[in-house]
Amino acid sequence: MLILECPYCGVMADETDLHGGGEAHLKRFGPGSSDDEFETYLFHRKNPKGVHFERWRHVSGCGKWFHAARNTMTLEVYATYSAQTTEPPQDVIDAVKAKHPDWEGYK
Amino acid sequence: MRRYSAFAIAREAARYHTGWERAWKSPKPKKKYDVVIVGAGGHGLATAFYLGKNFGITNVAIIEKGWLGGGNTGRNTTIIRSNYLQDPSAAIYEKARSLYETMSQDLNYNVMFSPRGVMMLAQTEHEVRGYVRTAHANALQGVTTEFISPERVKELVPIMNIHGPRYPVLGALWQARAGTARHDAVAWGYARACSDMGMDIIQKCEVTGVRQENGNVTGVDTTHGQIDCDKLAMVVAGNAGHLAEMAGFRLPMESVALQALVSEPIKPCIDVVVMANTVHGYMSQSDKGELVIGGGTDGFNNYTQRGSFHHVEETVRALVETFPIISRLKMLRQWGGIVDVTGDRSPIIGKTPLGNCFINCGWGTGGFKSIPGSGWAMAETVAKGEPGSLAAEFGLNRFTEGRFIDESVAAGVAH
Amino acid sequence: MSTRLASGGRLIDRSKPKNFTFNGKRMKGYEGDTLAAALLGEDQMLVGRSFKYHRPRGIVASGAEEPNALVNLGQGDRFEPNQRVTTTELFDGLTCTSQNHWPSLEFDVGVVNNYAARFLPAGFYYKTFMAPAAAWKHVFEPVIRKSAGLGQVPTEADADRYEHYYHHTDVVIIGGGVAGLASALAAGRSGAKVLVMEQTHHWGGRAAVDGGEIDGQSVEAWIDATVAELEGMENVTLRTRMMASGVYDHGYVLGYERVADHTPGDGRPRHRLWRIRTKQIVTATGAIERPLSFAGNDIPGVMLASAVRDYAVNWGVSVGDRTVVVTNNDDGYRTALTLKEAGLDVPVVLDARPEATGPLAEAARAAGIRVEPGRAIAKVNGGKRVTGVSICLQAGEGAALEEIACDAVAMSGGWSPVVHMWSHCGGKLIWDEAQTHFRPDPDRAPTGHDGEAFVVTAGSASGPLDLAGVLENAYEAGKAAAKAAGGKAIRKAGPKADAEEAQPMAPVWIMPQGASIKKRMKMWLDYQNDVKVSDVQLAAREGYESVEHTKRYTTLGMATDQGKLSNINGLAILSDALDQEIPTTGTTTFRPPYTPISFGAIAGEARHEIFQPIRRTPMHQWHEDAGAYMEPVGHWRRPYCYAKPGETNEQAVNREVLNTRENLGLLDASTLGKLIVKGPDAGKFMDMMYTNMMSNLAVGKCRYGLMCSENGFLSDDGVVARIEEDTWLCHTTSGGADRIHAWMEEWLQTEWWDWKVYVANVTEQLAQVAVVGPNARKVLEKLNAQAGGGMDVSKEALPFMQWADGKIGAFDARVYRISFSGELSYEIAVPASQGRAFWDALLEAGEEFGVMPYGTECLHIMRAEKGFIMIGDETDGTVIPQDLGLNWAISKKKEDFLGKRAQQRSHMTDPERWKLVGLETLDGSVLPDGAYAVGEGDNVHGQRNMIGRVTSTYYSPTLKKGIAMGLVLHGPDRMGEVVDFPTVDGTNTVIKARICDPVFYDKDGEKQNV
Amino acid sequence: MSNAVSALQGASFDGYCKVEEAGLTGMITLRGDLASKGVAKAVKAATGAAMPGQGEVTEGAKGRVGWMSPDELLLIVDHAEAAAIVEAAAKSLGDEHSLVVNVSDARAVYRVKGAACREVIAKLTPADTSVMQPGMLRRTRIAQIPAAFYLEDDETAVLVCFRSVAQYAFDLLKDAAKPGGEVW
Repeated sequence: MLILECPYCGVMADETDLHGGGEAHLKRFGPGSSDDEFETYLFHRKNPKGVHFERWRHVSGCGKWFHAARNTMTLEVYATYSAQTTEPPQDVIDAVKAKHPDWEGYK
Repeated sequence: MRRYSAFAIAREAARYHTGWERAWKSPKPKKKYDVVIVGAGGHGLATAFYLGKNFGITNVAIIEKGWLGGGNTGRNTTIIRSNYLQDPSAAIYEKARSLYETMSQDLNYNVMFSPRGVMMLAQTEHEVRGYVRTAHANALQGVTTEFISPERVKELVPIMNIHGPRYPVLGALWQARAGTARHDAVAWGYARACSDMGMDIIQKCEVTGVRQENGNVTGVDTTHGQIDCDKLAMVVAGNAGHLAEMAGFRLPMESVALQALVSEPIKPCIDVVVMANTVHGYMSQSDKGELVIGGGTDGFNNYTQRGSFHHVEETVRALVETFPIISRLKMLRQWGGIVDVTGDRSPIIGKTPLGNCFINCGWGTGGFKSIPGSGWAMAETVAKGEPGSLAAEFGLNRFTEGRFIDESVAAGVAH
Repeated sequence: MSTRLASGGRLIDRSKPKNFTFNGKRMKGYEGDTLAAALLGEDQMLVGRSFKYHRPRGIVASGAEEPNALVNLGQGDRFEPNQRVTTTELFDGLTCTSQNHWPSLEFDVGVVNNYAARFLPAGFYYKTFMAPAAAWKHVFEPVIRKSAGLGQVPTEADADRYEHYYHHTDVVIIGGGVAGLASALAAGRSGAKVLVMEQTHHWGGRAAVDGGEIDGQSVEAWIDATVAELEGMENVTLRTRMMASGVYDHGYVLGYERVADHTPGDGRPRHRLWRIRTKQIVTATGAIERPLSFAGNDIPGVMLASAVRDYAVNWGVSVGDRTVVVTNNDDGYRTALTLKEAGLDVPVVLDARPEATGPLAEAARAAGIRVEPGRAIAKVNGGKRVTGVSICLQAGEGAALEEIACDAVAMSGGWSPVVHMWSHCGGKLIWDEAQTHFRPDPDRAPTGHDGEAFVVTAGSASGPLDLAGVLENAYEAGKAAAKAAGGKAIRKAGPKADAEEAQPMAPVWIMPQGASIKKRMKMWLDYQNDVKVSDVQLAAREGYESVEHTKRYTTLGMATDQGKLSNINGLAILSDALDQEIPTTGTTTFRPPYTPISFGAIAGEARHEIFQPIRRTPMHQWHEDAGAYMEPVGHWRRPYCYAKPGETNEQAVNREVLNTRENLGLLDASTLGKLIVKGPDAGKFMDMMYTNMMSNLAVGKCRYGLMCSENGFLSDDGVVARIEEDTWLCHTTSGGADRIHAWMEEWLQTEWWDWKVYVANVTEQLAQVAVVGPNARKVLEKLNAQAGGGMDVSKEALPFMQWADGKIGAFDARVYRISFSGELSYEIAVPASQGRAFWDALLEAGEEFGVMPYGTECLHIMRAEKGFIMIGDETDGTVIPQDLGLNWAISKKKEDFLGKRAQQRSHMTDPERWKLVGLETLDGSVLPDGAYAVGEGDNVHGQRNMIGRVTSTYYSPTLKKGIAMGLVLHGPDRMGEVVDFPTVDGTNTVIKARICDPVFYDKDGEKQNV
Repeated sequence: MSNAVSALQGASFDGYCKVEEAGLTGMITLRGDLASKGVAKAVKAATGAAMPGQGEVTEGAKGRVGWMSPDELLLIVDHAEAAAIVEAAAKSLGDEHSLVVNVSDARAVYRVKGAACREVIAKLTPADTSVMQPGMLRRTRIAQIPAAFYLEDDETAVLVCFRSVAQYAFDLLKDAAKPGGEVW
């Protein structure tokens, strides 16, 4: 039963107020992309045992999408941040590194 | 292998059961095998069994990071059915179902396959149409199902409230020869038979790397050292993505927690398996008397084998509404397993980008029922180096081509 | 015999007797009794039968760990099986019956299993019942099912109500014993918000039974004073009858409050499930005494030593006149002393340790009790109750030294901390060699959302078993938790007790040490499931070496007590059999709930009418009053048809179709989704969302549009209207409004966040009515005439596929000239608050024009007659617009739209994809829904080759014949060909249907365009 | 308009708190740049209230304004005035990128009155009702539907949900407020 802080509302939102949206920072491939690119975009998902960047929507709250850096083994949430980003911002990276100095970083 | 029978029990009883031999051996790994199978769950063991039985390949190691049968094989709700809509699914699940029918005899181990019948309730007009469609498809696929009336539903399950204030029961898709089996026994029975064929089952042995040369697999590194092989079969759940990464490829798949629970045991009150997809719940009663109840999957990646409680709530309230007499019964235990869900929620069986490395994964919430069929298809794929007809359509290439096997079409998503 | 003592019983009120019945026999207890205490007070030693062998079973414990004493409680709509008597509060009029026997508790036919026990070892069923193959289903399984199970099946729906409650706090303290209270003091003094929950109805746990002093007062007095102090703290909440059922991730705790189990029918909710979010959890859950494994340790009258003591002190109940105590630790002596003090006979204390030198042993000797060190029980005599014991050397093989007559045996095998709450969320354990138990490893606590530990253990749940150690540990735990939760530091000292000296306990896993296999087959580990020492040893011998294998093979710890008494003993036996250390063997996983919780409580308020929300349109009540047959569509309920008295639904539907085509029909279309899309970039956005071009739609016009998923599949459709230069209104399907709204927001927020577009869902702001049929214009004109104004709805002013704002009669309305039926049709939106009034006005004004409301089935038929597709019928998540001949609605000019790239993949452009056509049977009959068309031969799986399927099929009352749509291989190229549809109705017939144009009615669209 | 009715037409229930449907209430969704002067001006004109901060609801002479999301406000006004206010606000915002819509009839509004009003709602929502004070607004869910609530005073909670589930919400609140269900 997760709780995540909605960066827009500033409240700790219960999992039942939220909707998980899978991997964050996907790059959309449209017409003109190769079959491989398109398949990767639609289906190939990071599925790490450990640090994961993902999308959530505060569905019965403000209705906004946000991103979370979360550990899939411990469920620790390092940070939540704006969905209007194409990769995790530095402070989020730092927050993860602070807990896991040997973490390989976002790729 | 000394055969199990009532006679054997009587013989052993005379010496207070001190003479039973091990069901399977626990050898040290050899340096090299023809085939190494990663994962001693139902699917991995079944793959090994049919490699031996159908292809005479017995120089096989099945390696397991935990204890055999300890993944989803030992934590599911044991439903076996084959009333799938799409041709490839119906084919492999029906193959599995028919193998379950004779599994106890084939393995000389009572897996308690109980063809008690599975019904999937239709509670909206839309669901009625979906299930009637499935019944039509099944008839042509050689899967015996029928769409039955609410009255017949009530006859089969007298404790059901078919006039729920919210969703009346409008009928059900009924597969009389579907049912349940004792999940642990399936793994144990296969393990005993594989061990008897001379295969090595190596527990508490975790794969730490996949060795390859010139694009072909040559072996694995494990916590018990390097083990070489000609062919490698990855047959795991909840860890497939991780293994694939070691082998250098990615899978169209995510891992999430799926939950189940049981009630305290009571005397028999429900003789068939009931699945209600509109309200999200399914239930059967084990031979011990527990009501075995399946819940939903979490909406986020998770490897903890713990799920979120609201899924339990959702399932339980659906079942209390459907079976009002259970309200004063009690939940005895809840648990979770990690299931791998693919882009179209159907499994992946076949070759991988790495030569001589084969994969069988992504069974999502439907793994247990498919075990013998999956093992059969995987064994053929490994032995021949190419998928046979059962496996052919489950290859990874379907995601590139857009040739999905989507079962959510007619019948919700629960298994 | 067990009986009520003349005096004593700190928890009962002898001035308040309570009557109850057990198996129909009238009995009496007192307020404050548990059902267990009351039964023992009435000498009811035999209370049930075991699961497998149907052996006689008596009460073993005094709390939640009880494995045996489960009863069928209550009757009728308040009947509950498997109720544990040790956790059931006695109330007046309670009725209960014993379980798992036939015909009676005293004489149970099932006990034949007991005599055959030698042939029924662990896992015997895996080795037999295999031949003949059909026998399992037809013979063996039914017999096993009938003899298994425990409680009876309820026959009625539940009379009670349940509810949930969300609570947010800083610290939750689980357990209200002295440890929990000491933790609460610390946490309370820190100012943190604290909730203390206790599963029984009294505070203080077991400490008062064991005696001693805290801060110079008796334990009992300290408990009272502490509870009073805590009650005086505003930041502390105390709650009894509330068990922590489970600890879940991120500080989520489930509290199971049994509000009215002891006051049935008083109108309160029976159970309340607390869903608690807390920063920190203190588990002050105590410890559970372990049984000892000796032959016959399951005979009624053999009990945990602490339980024997509890019954005497708490409830004034003696479980026997002569009680033999057998122990491997000092604590057992407390029971001997307590019984002696109560004037009861303790013939001997058998101490398995070679010497008994501790102060408690000395006290026992001083009290005149015979103490026998190095001794064990060779065998308990008796059947349905204990009659005596044979004693032997613990170090030997069990040769009887002496027979001692007794009617009860109190056993103590040491204590194990209750680690469930610690473990549920991943807390790890370490093995404590000195106490021979697993205890929480404080360095490996469960971690929460911030990655920090969120559970601390307090008191004996941490390991210490003496009062002084418990208090010190608990107070520190409370302090630590409060600090972690943001409380202030406290200096005030915690409660203290004097340290006691004790002789170390000795691990004793079987008794005697060299017991023969015959004896081991009589040593019970799991009383309820009938798992014996020999069964665990058999599992190990057969290779079921993992603790999980052993558990599953033998069923050890899988009973309703989940192994609270049996697990550690079983692990020890298994470790010994495998010749490995106990920590190497490890434990099985602890899973919620701690003890079983009712399904009713889990379901909470979600019953009957509020099981799930029902969405209602403003006209909903009218439909119900009109007797409409309502169909669930998502959470909505929509009228399927309005059958008149004497009419079948089918007749009603046909009438509605004909009337709408000939006169005037009204459809409540309020459920259709209505989304406003506005902004400078709205046009660009609309072009991405829809397959068609929407940016070039003229203001005032309407256009039918399709939406696809990124995977290319058709997901929704509807009519789009351009409202202003920068504003569009999108209609979605009834089920699609929220989904498509979320879909639009997702793209705007996560992909094109720099686009200036706002979306609002106005679905529920508006009631929408489709006014359909040749008389549609007339009724609107009449309304306008009545009101003396209104908008011009003529063909010229409002042509087909346009919309206008204005008044219809007295109503502010937006009117769309669109048609899903092929008739002259106006879809009119008015504010929802006036929806019902508008509907009424239309019905009244329409009377002279033959107005009738119509339902969803009529809608479906009319659209099928016109060859319009329906999302969910023609589509199923695998269909792309191209399959449905909708290429005209897919823009070729646009570079991109959602789904476009997907539709370029090889399988999507495959000419072999099935395509939409019309189908008409040769005999005019209606094709079965969902039927498949077959081709020649079989596929690779040996399945019949299929070449198409029916997607919609109806009887058309307009055309007086069956009509259908379907997807067929090369369908559009095969017009006029006949295909075969086998039936599944058991007749083995094949229906022949001809492929035709899917538009069956008014192909040129003249009727809608008048 | 005389023939306009609220979803439950003022239904009420006397439990250990009183639950009543508030009747017709004007509600307007305003989406725009909440930092812009134009929005503040339109809000002030419509309600007399100041711009609410995150999680707040403010009160003015003519109505209240709730913070719904970083780009959305809820204006609570007189039902009969709502349409005119929408028009005025839209006009006042002019070319500024924004969206003003009347959602008065898309909602149902309840008052839960009594000392235990927070407790009754706490049976249904995962949000922490104990920290709620007048001036705060929380969007969350009750049981299986989205809802928002705020306090008019310490003993009056106002709860807003969608109109189609008005009956469900009322039944939930009734069930939660039933005598005998007192938690504290």
